[in-house]
Amino acid sequence: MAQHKSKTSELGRNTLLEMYRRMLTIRVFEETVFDVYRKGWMPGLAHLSDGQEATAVGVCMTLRTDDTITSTHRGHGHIIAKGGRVEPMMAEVMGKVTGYCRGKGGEMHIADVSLGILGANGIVGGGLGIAAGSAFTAKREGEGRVSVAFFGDGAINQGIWYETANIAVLWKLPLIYVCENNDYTQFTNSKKLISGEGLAARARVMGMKGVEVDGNDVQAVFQAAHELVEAARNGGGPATLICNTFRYGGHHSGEPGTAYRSKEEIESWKKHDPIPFFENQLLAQKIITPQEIESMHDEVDKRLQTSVEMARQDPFPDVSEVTEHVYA
Amino acid sequence: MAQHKSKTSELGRNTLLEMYRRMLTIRVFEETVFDVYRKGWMPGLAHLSDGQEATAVGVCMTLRTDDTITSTHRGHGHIIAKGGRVEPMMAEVMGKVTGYCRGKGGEMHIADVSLGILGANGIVGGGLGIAAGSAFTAKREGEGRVSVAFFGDGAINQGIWYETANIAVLWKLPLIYVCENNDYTQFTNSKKLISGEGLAARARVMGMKGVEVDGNDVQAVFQAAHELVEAARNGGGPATLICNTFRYGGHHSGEPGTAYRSKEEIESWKKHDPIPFFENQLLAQKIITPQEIESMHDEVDKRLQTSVEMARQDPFPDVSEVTEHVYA
Amino acid sequence: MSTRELTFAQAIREALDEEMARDDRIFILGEDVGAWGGVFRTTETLFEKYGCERVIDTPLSEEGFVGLSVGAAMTGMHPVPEIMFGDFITLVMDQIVNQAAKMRYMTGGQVQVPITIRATMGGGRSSGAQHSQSWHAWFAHVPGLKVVLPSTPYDAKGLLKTALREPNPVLFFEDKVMYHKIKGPVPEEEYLIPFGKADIKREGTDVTLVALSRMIHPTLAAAERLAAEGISAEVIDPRTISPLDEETLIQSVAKTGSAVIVDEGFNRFGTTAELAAVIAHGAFDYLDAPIERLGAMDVPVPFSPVLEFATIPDEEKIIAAVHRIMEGRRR
Amino acid sequence: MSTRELTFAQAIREALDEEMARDDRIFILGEDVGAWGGVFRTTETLFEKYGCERVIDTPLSEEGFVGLSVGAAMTGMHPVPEIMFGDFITLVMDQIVNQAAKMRYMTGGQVQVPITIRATMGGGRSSGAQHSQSWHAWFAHVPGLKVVLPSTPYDAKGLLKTALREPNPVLFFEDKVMYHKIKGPVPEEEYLIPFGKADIKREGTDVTLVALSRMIHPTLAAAERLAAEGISAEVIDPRTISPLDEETLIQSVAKTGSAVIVDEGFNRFGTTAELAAVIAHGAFDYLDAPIERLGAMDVPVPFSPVLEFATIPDEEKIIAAVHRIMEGRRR
Ligand SMILES: Cc1ncc(C[n+]2csc(CCOP(=O)(O)OP(=O)(O)O)c2C)c(N)n1
Ligand SMILES: Cc1ncc(C[n+]2csc(CCOP(=O)(O)OP(=O)(O)O)c2C)c(N)n1
Ligand SMILES: [Mg+2]
Ligand SMILES: [Mg+2]
Repeated sequence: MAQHKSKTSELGRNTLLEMYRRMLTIRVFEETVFDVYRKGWMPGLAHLSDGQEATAVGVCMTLRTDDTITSTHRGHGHIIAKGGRVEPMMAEVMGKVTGYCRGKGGEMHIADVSLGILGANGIVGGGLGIAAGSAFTAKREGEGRVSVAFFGDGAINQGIWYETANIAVLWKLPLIYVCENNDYTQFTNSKKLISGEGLAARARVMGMKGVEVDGNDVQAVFQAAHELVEAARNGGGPATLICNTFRYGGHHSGEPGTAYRSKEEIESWKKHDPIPFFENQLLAQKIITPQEIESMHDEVDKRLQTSVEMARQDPFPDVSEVTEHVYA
Repeated sequence: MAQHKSKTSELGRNTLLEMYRRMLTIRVFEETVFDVYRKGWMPGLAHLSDGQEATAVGVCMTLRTDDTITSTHRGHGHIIAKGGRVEPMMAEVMGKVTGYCRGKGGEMHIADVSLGILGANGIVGGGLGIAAGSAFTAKREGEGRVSVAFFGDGAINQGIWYETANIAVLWKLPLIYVCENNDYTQFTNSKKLISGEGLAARARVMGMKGVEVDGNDVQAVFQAAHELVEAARNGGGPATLICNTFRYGGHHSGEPGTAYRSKEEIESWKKHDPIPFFENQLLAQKIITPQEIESMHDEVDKRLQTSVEMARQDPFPDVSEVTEHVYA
Repeated sequence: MSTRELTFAQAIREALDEEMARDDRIFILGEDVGAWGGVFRTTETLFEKYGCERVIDTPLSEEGFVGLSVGAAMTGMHPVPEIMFGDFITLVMDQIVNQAAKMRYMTGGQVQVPITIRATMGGGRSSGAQHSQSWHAWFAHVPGLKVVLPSTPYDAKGLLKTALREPNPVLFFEDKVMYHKIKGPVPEEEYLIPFGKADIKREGTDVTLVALSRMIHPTLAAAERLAAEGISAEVIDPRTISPLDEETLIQSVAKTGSAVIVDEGFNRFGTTAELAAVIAHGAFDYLDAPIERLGAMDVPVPFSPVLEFATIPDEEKIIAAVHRIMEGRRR
Repeated sequence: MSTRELTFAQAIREALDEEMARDDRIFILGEDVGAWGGVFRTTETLFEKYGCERVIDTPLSEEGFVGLSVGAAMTGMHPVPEIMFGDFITLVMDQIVNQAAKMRYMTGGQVQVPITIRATMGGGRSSGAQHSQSWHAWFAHVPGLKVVLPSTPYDAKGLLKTALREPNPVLFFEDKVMYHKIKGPVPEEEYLIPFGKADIKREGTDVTLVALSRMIHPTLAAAERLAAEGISAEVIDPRTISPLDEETLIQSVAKTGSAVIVDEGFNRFGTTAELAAVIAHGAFDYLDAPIERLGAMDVPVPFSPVLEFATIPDEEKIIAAVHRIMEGRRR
C-alpha cells in the first residue's frame, strides 16, 4: 500500500485533538463490543470497523451537525465520528431500552437523527437512496447542508449506486459518496468483483469528481473530503471519495477474518495503523504530548468501561413496546 | 445529425438484398400495424419502430440463427430483423391463437425462441438480465454463440444495466449491448435524463468497448456490430454499441409523437431515412435496380396485406387455454 | 354542499393540487409526470403551476428515485413518487419494504417517513402480463405501510388528501381503467376521508359483497340485478386494506350470513384470502355458507381479450358466486 | 433402507451435490457461495468438487445475477442463485415476478424457466429487521412460481432434489435457524419428494395444527404437551404452499373440526390467511370453532430478544391457541 504523505493541516489544535479522540473512541468502542460479544453480553453478531477509523473521522469532521450521513452494516465508526454518544450505542448493541433505538434497531441499525445520523443499514447499498433524498432536501432548503453516503467496495456493484449517481449529477445534489474500500466484501476479495477501471473512474464518467485517498491517513481524508464537501455546499453537485483502508477483524465478530486474508496482508496494514500514524504526526508537530495521549487513552477506556457497566444494568424494553413505533 | 459515410461493404449481393428486404418488411409491418390499430382490429396499443430499421437489421444480420436477442417494448423490428415471420407476428398483435405466443403475449411480448428471439419485454431494461444469462449459457456451451441485448436510451439508467455490465466484463460473456438511442424516452428528451459522458463512455469505464454509430446507416451498423460480435464469439467478452436513430411515430400508436418533438427535428431525421439512404447506396453500387426495388416493395406489401387478412380470419384462443402454460 | 362531477383522474389531480398548495414539502416525481402531465394525465397542469422543482421528471430509475424519496421523507419532505404501471413496483420493493416501512421502527421512533407512493393497477386494457397487475396484497403484508384503493372520484380525492397528510408510508393504488371512464360527484368544499373506515356503498340484508377499487362498479351492478331477483346485497368497500376495517365487514356478515369478496389481485394468497379469513373468524357464529373468493384467476394476465376478460371478476361471476351461496343455503 | 442423521445444512448440500453430479446444467451462484462455501456452509466442498464455473462467486448485484439466472434458465441451464438473507429478495422481485414467473405463459409455452432460487428466512437470531424476514407468501401470490418450505433434513433433501429437476421457477425457503440446529434421519438411498403433497407429521383427532418450515418443531412439541392434557392434535406440514395440498388440510379438519395455522411470515395478508381461507371454505360444514391464525406479529422484526421472541409463534402460543379453540367449543 502506498503511504501518501498528508500535508500539514491548517486545522486548529482543538479540532486535531477531537479527531484523535474520536478515532481512539471508535477503536476502543469496537474492541469493547468484541469483548461484550465474546462474553455473551450482546445478542446477535457485531460488525466491527477497527482499522477504518481515519476514514470515518476524516470525513465526518468536515461536516456540520445538520449535515447528514447514512451508514452501512459496519456503522459504529461513522456514528461516533459524526458525534454519536457511546453510551446509547452500547445499550443498543445489548438490546436495552436505553439504546439509541430503544433496543429495536440493534447493532446494525444505530441512528441519531438529531445529529444527522440517518442510520446504519443492513442492506448493502441501502443508505444510498436515503442519502440522495437527504441531499435533495438539503438542496431544497438552501442552507448549504450536505449529505454523505458511506458504503463499501462491495456496495459499488449495486445498481442503486449508479441510479442515484446519475440523478445526483443531473440535479446537482449536495451528496458525497464515500467508499470505504477495504478490499473485501464478506469473504471475497473485491478485485474479483469489480470490472474495468474501478469506482473513481466510474464516478467521473457519471459526471462527478472521483478522488482516491489513503483512508488510513486522517488528515489526507479530511482534506480530500473537505474540498468535496465545500464544493457540494456551494452548489457544485455530488462527488465520490474512495478511501483505501482495511478492517482488522472478521466480517463479523463470529469469525476472525484470517481464512480469506493472509497474515502478511493483515500485518502490512497494521503497520500503517491510522491511530499511531496520526499520533506520530501530532507528536512530531508538538500538538499533543505523550502524557496527554496517555490520559486521553485512560479517559476513553474508562468511558467505554462505564458504558458497558451502565448498559448491562439497563433494562430491556418492556414487551408492550413491541407494537409501538410501527406507525407514527 | 452528422451523416457518417459508410464504407463499401464486403457483403455479397444476396446479403445486401436480404438486409434491404428486412428493413422494408419492418417499415411496412409497422405501417400496417398502425393501420390495424386505427381500424380497431387489434386490442391495446402498438409500440412502433419505423425509422429505426437500420439498427435492428444492421445488428441482426451479423448474427447466426442460434445467436439470441432480447428486445424491448418496441420490438417488432428486432424480431423481423432476426428472421421472425410477419404472419404469426400479425396474428399475435391481434390476439389470435395463431400468433407466435398463441395470443397470450401480445404486441409487446413477441418471441420466437427457435430463432433465438427470447422475446420483447415490457419492462424497460427487462431484457438485460435475460441476455446476460443467454450469454452465460453460450459461453458454457462453447459453440461461439453470442447474445445481443437491445435497449433504449431510457433504459440506460436502469441499475440492471450497470450490474450486468460489471458481471459480463468479469466473466467475459459474449454479450453485445445495443442501445437504440432515439433521444427520447416516452415523452421526455433523454438529454435531461443522462448525466456525464453518456453510455459509450459508461461502457468503456466498465471495461468493455463502447462504440457509437449512425444507426440509420445499415452498413455502418453492420460493420460496427460485426466487429464486436466476432470479438465476442472469439472470447473477447462483452461490448456496447450505441446506434443513434429516431422513431418517426409516437411512443405508442395512440399518440402522434409531435407534442414533445419539433416538426423540424422529425423532418431532419426523415431526410436521413434509413431505407432510401440504403436504397441509394445499393442503386449507386448497382446491386439492385429500380425495378427490383419496386417488385420487392410490391412483394412485401402483398405479404403484409395477406398477413392481415389471414390474421383477421384466424380464431381467438379458446378460453380453455387461459390456464395452460402457467407451468411446464 | 355544492357538487360537481369529476373523473377519477381529475379527482386525483385536484387532491394533489390542493395539498401541494397547502404544504410546500410535497413534491411529485416520476417518469413523464412533469411537462407531459403524466402518462395518465393525473399530474396535468401541476408542472406549470408548481414548477420543475416540485413536479420532477426522473430518469427511468425506479429504485433510485423511490430510494431518494425515502430519504427526502426522512428529512422532512413529503415525496409523491409515481410508479407508472404498478407492475414496475417490483423494482422498488427494497426501498419500500426494507427502508420506508421499517425506518421508524428500527430507529425506535426517531423518524417519520411521510411518503405517498402512487401506483396504477388493474387489467382489462390488453396491455399484457407486465402492464396489468395488481400487487396491493403484498404491501398489506408489510408492517409499517398503509395501503389505499379508492373506487370512486369522491373517495380518490378524500383518501389521497389524507395520504398527503399522513406521517407514514402510503401505497396508493389507482385502477387505470377508472381514470377517464369513471365520473362521479365531488364536492367543491374540502373534505378528507380517514383510513381504516370502510364505506357501505349499498345496504342489504341477504349477502355481503366486499369489493375493492374498480371492482366496486361491477359489484354494484350485480347488486342491482340481484335486487331484481329478490336478493338484497350489501356492498362494502373497505377503501384501505391496511388498516383494514374488520369491524364493518364482520358486522355486515353477522347480519347477512354470507359474503363474496371481489378483488382484481390474484386470488391465491391475495386480498380475498385475508378478507375471507378475517370474516370467517369474526363472523364464525353467523356464517351460513362458505365465503366465496373472487380474485383474478391465478394465471399471468393474458393479452388476448377473450382470455384476459375470463381472468377478471365481473358482474356475471359475482352473480354466479351469490347464486352458489344461495343454493348452498337452500340445501 | 439405511439411514444416517444429517443436519438441515448437510441435507441441503447433499441434494445440491447429488443433483449437480447428475445434471451438468445445474450451477450455483451467489455471494460467497464459492471458495468460502456459503455464509451458512450449505455449499461447502462444492466449489472444490465442481469448480468455479459451476459454483460462482458473484458481485453484490442481486438483480444482476438473478436476472442472468433467468436468461440462463431460458436457454437450457438450471441456475441456483442464492439469496443470502431472504430479506434481500426485495431486490430481485422484478426478475422473479415479471420475468421468470411469466416467460412461459407470455411466449405461449415456448420456453421453460428451470430456476431454483434458494433464500433463507426466519428470525430468532437477533439479526434485526432487515435480516429476519420470511416473504414466502408474496411468491405464492404469483402465478407461475412454486414455493417450497422444508421443515426437516429429510424433507429438505427430497424437496430440493425435486426442485432441481423442475422445469419451473421454484422459490426454496430455508429457515436459517435450522441449518445447524436441526438434525434428522436421511436415508443413504436416493429419494424425491413431490411438490403439492402435505405431510402428516403427527396424527390426531381433536384439532389440526398446520405449520410450515421451522414452525413444525414448536408445533410438534406443543402437540406432545397437548397429548398429556388429553388433547389429540394432528400436525400437518404442507411442505409446499404453491402448489398447496388443500385436500389434506380439508380432510384433516373435516375430522378434527378445528385448526391452528402456524407460520413465521407476518400474519396479515400472509400464509395464515390463505390457509385459513382454504380450510374455512373446504371444511365449512365441519368446523366447530374459528380457525386460529398464528403468524409472526405484524411489526418489523425487533432486535432485542425480549421483543423479538414475543413476535414469533412458539410452543406456548400454539398451546394457548388450542386452548382458545377448546374453550370456544365448550361454550
Ligand atoms: C443487498 C445485500 N446483499 C448482501 C448482503 C450480505 N452482506 C453483508 S455485508 C456484505 C459485504 C459488504 O462488503 P462491503 O460493501 O465491501 O462492506 P464491508 O463489509 O467491507 O465494510 C454482504 C455481502 C447484504 N447485507 N445486503
Ligand atoms: C421499468 C419500466 N419503467 C417504465 C416503463 C414505461 N415506459 C415504457 S417505454 C418507456 C420509455 C423507454 O425509453 P427508451 O428506453 O429510450 O426506449 P424507446 O421507447 O425510445 O425505444 C417508459 C418510461 C416501463 N415499461 N418499464
Ligand atoms: Mg469492503
Ligand atoms: Mg428512446
